[in-house]
Amino acid sequence: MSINPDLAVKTGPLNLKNPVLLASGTCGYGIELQGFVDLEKLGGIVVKGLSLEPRSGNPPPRLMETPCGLLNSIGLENVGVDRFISDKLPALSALDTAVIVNILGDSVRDYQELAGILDQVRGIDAIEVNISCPNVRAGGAAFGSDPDMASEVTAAVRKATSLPLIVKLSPNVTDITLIARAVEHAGADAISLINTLLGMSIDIKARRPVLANTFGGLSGPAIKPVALRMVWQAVRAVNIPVIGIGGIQNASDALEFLLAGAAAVQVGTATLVDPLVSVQILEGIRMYMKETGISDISGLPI
Amino acid sequence: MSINPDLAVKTGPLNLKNPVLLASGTCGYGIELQGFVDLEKLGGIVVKGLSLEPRSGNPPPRLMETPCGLLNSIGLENVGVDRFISDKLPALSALDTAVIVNILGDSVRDYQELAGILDQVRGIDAIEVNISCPNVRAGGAAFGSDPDMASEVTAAVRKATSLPLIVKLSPNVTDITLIARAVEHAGADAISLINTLLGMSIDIKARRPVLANTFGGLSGPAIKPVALRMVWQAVRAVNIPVIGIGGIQNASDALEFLLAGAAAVQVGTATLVDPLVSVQILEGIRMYMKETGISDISGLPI
Amino acid sequence: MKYLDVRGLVVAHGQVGPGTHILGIRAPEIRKGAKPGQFCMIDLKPPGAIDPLLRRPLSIHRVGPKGLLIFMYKVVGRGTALLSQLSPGGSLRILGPLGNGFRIDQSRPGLLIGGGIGTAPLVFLSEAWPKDVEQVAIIGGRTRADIEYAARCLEDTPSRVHLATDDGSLGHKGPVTDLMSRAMEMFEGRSPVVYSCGPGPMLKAVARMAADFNLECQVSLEARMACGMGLCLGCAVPGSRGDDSADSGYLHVCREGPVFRADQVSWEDYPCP
Amino acid sequence: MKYLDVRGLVVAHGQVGPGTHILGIRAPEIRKGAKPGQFCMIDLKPPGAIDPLLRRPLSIHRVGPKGLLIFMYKVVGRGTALLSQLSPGGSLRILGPLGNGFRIDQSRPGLLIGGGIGTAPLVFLSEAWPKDVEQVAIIGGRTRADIEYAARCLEDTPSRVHLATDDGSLGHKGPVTDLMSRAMEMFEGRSPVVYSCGPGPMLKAVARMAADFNLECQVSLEARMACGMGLCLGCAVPGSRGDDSADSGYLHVCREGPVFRADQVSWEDYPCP
Ligand SMILES: Cc1cc2nc3c(=O)[nH]c(=O)nc-3n(C[C@H](O)[C@H](O)[C@H](O)COP(=O)(O)OP(=O)(O)OC[C@H]3O[C@@H](n4cnc5c(N)ncnc54)[C@H](O)[C@@H]3O)c2cc1C
Ligand SMILES: Cc1cc2nc3c(=O)[nH]c(=O)nc-3n(C[C@H](O)[C@H](O)[C@H](O)COP(=O)(O)OP(=O)(O)OC[C@H]3O[C@@H](n4cnc5c(N)ncnc54)[C@H](O)[C@@H]3O)c2cc1C
Ligand SMILES: Cc1cc2nc3c(=O)[nH]c(=O)nc-3n(C[C@H](O)[C@H](O)[C@H](O)COP(=O)(O)O)c2cc1C
Ligand SMILES: Cc1cc2nc3c(=O)[nH]c(=O)nc-3n(C[C@H](O)[C@H](O)[C@H](O)COP(=O)(O)O)c2cc1C
Ligand code: FES
Ligand code: FES
Repeated sequence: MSINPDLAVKTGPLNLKNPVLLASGTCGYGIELQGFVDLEKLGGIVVKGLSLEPRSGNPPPRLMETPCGLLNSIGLENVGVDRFISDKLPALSALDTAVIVNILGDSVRDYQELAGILDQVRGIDAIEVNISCPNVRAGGAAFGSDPDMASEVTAAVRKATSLPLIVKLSPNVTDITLIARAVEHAGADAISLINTLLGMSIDIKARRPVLANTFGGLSGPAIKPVALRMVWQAVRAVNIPVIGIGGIQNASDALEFLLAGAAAVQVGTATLVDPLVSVQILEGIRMYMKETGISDISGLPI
Repeated sequence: MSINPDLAVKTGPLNLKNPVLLASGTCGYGIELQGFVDLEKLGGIVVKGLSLEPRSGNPPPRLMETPCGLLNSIGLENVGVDRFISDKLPALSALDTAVIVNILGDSVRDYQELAGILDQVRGIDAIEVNISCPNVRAGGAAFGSDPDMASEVTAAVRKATSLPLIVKLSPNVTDITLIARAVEHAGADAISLINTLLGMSIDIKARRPVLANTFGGLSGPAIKPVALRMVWQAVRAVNIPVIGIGGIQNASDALEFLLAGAAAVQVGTATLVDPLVSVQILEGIRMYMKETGISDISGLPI
Repeated sequence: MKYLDVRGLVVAHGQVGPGTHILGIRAPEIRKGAKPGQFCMIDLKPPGAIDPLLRRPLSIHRVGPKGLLIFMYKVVGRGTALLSQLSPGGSLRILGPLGNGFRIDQSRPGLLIGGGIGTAPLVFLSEAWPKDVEQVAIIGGRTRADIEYAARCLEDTPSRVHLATDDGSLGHKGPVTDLMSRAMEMFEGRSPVVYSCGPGPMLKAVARMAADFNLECQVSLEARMACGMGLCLGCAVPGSRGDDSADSGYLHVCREGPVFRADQVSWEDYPCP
Repeated sequence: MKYLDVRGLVVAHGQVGPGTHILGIRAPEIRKGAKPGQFCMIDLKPPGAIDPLLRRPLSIHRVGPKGLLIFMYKVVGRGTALLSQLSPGGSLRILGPLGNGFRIDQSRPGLLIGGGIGTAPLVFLSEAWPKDVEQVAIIGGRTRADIEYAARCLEDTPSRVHLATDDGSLGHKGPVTDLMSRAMEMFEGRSPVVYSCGPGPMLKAVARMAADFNLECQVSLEARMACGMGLCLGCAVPGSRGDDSADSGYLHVCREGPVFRADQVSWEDYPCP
């Protein structure tokens, strides 16, 4: 029996040719990989988080390798939404793959304004809202750490745009299902998770934290079990599509998320180590579907 | 300059000959290691969590290896407090090392009763309260996920015993400092953290979760950055001693926690892989103190 | 506690079947106390590495002179795949001997029943078998290549060996239990003790047939392990020790086993993946 | 994008100093486009392993025939320690050539200044140096053994080589900057371009002295890297490209570097661990 599995995914109002996306912050603005990775094979690209104004990010060191993981404190360095639109988007949107723009802000207003700007721009297929950022007004707690704040941001962005709206959740919470439900009710078309776990590392020779910023976000294979658990919980808590992220290194990892019920996955840290891995993951998913006789991607969830 | 560092630790009312303890659930009842590990070299032993009645634990599979980590769903199998006192404690308390009894329950009453029983028993140096267990009355949310519940358990145990009281925190929370402060105010003499992160794994061939219990606790090097961050935060939030736990594999890892301000550390998963490692960790700490000219363990925190 | 944790030199490592390797490690301290049915926890990581985190349990397949321990293993996952890349001359940390081992009943003939890689510990059992006690072995597998090597090992012992394969490429075509009833005749009325190791479904079938014949049956079980020495309680399988002591409803393979009387195991709940 | 990710055969691997190794990898596709000052990201894990997670950046030390790339590295941590255990005949994934490399100014003499393991890329630079352009090299290190091998490599090039060690065990006793002012005299009034690589404090001192002499100075910087290709923005060092484009206040070593004009770097904030 030779089936040719159908990998097309409908993530809410967003259609993807397949479920493998590149995660924000680990693929630059996409164009850095052009000519090296065949980006048109992928379901989509989530660009580095954009703010209204350019940001410098945190002082170095910004990176630390940990057991099976990576700590980063890039500090959301980005060129700002205007330069993204003028300098990066033209080449990116020319590609036959979904372009998803990740946004971040210090206030609900920032998010809303960003969404409003992006809503007017051609070549963007969806907005992903990164709510792991500190809410400067609310004393610096992350928007994503509280259902009310998460809901407020989501509603504000929802008002500002008719683009498909993905809200990306922070895993540093007691109950991910509360946040997931809150953003669903506030109008998200889909949720993606997880962002990084908050971690740190200490240099015992220098006797100080390794990262200049003290804390950083933990990503990579180390966090996969936590990510998968949260995706499993979120899938069972909401009725909108869930995009699984966290420690996906190979097709088998990606399949764990798809079997847990994720509609699609994002590959983050693995791309940094192995820039071609996303395409291999896609091939591996196709192989698995052939071998198990599953003809449609929607047949994967257990 | 040849210094002989002083490793003795005062953890609240509890005196330890040095800061290296074995973590609950990873050293049986201690006696399993007798004759193999020189337990009297260690600061103390935290025994497997005890309940009022014996518990069977979860059906197998109970274990799954993950990248640099271990998922377990033992389900708190234990012989019950009575058999512990009659069968295990005599040999254990004969050792010249601190015996710390980890307790767990389904209700505040369980905890209180357990503490009351242990309070009457000779040979126990401290009680460690595992508040990562589900509160059966409160719909199954873990005691440790909510400051009020955590505080209630702590206060109840505090009333039932004058033994040194360590409360062991769950990391599956939005803000560890809230829980830390709550149990401090409720009368804890010290806090220990972290317990395991909630995670899961899926068998893509069998198309079902690997663990019979679906979810399990993630431990090992993978979680160290998260553990260290929480210990760092807790140390800065409370005025009682903090015991650091999570992914400690070697002296360098242990030193990161001590430099973060932990008064002592517990070695968990590493003992399962390498039963003699705790003694080596202790030696490594001593070496570091010699090399850096730090003569007293209280001089380690940065 | 008679086990030890040592660094052992790899003195031999080679393939003996499809995905099946034998690994010879020099570890005299462990070799000394080793009994058939016991196992070791082997750390596959190069020094300084932290993943794969856990050691892997492997049964002692044979022992040799100069402190030699031989293991036979199948590549099934990441750990065994990494292990198979190690060259002789390298070294591995090895903890053992662990577990209880088979209890040889000298008063009765032995019927050894092995399936696939489960034959590994039966070779040690057969080689250590008391001279004056009768012994018959039945080895089964999917296909010829799966059992050829183990069968050859056993043929060098006093055991009378019978073979079965699912595809009939070697010996009887069918499961080992087919041969079990036939073998019974060879014991001329005396009840043998069954010593068995192999995949779950096979053990279950063997246990059932042994019960039908009213035979004592010892089975060597597998479970995922973290410590191998009774610290974590991870290696539970459903069953009961059958003594009056507090009974959790679970047996712990590493410490109370890996060898159990078949009637201690709750076969209906036994996970047969 | 002219870089590639390939699996390269390790054809040579040996120690050339205390904790210092050279590693020869056959990777013709990468060799072809490689320029002095570029680097590669090397994956040290055996196939199937996931830790250490990240690749390690290493400068191209030399190139050879048949697609040979040679690296010189110092064992400083877990990754390089694991790497040093790899035998010839093994293979490694290697991504490169990455970064911009040195820009050789053919109109001016070159003054190459290397410190310790930082000499690695200067050997490639010296070997690829245009024949008719004058070149002087200054190599410094803590002690004789640290720089002996690199010095020998350079002595096989047309470069005139001057040595300095902190302990005086080879060449001048003192820092490379001592020799820098003396070397200036050799250029008889013509301003050389400085090409430098080494530890942070040395680069800082070299940059300051170059500024004092009003020399163009190119420095090859290090930063912790995850991707090596501009994806993560992790490899920031304080500085400014100096063009009118949006300026974040940071330079990204992997993509905009690793070679920068010394005046692009904000030395006061430069982390010198
Ligand atoms: C007492 C005992 C004796 C054994 N003796 C042998 C032997 O002689 N030869 C042999 O080939 N195999 C033997 N096994 C099984 C062997 O331990 C597993 O095949 C091996 O651990 C698989 O490791 P992996 O990394 O390749 O597989 P992975 O699936 O990648 O391993 C992931 C995790 O699951 C565990 N695991 C996977 N399969 C099994 C299994 N079948 N049993 C227990 N744990 C498993 C691993 O130990 C590891 O912790 C024995 C198991 C036990 C419990
Ligand atoms: C462009 C560039 C070229 C380099 N060329 C060479 C060379 O030719 N020879 C050589 O010996 N070294 C070179 N280095 C430094 C080399 O990359 C580090 O020594 C090496 O990564 C250390 O790895 P480790 O696992 O042994 O150390 P660990 O400290 O265990 O590494 C932990 C993490 O920190 C990073 N790291 C540690 N030290 C450094 C460092 N000095 N620079 C950058 N990252 C670091 C590692 O890459 C890893 O991600 C270069 C660095 C860069 C950025
Ligand atoms: C270097 C780096 C930068 C990141 N930047 C962003 C970002 O700008 N916006 C965002 O939403 N997530 C960001 N992330 C989080 C990833 O998109 C992803 O959610 C996380 O790393 C977990 O997936 P992984 O384990 O596959 O990397 C970043 C992650 C890394 C490692
Ligand atoms: C197999 C296993 C069983 C455990 N059982 C308990 C327990 O009974 N009570 C408890 O408080 N913590 C228990 N823990 C948690 C550990 O004590 C420790 O907090 C955690 O594993 C993190 O430390 P580690 O990374 O060093 O293992 C258990 C952990 C493991 C791996
Ligand atoms: S494997 Fe840990 S108790 Fe058996
Ligand atoms: S290392 Fe990733 S951008 Fe430079």
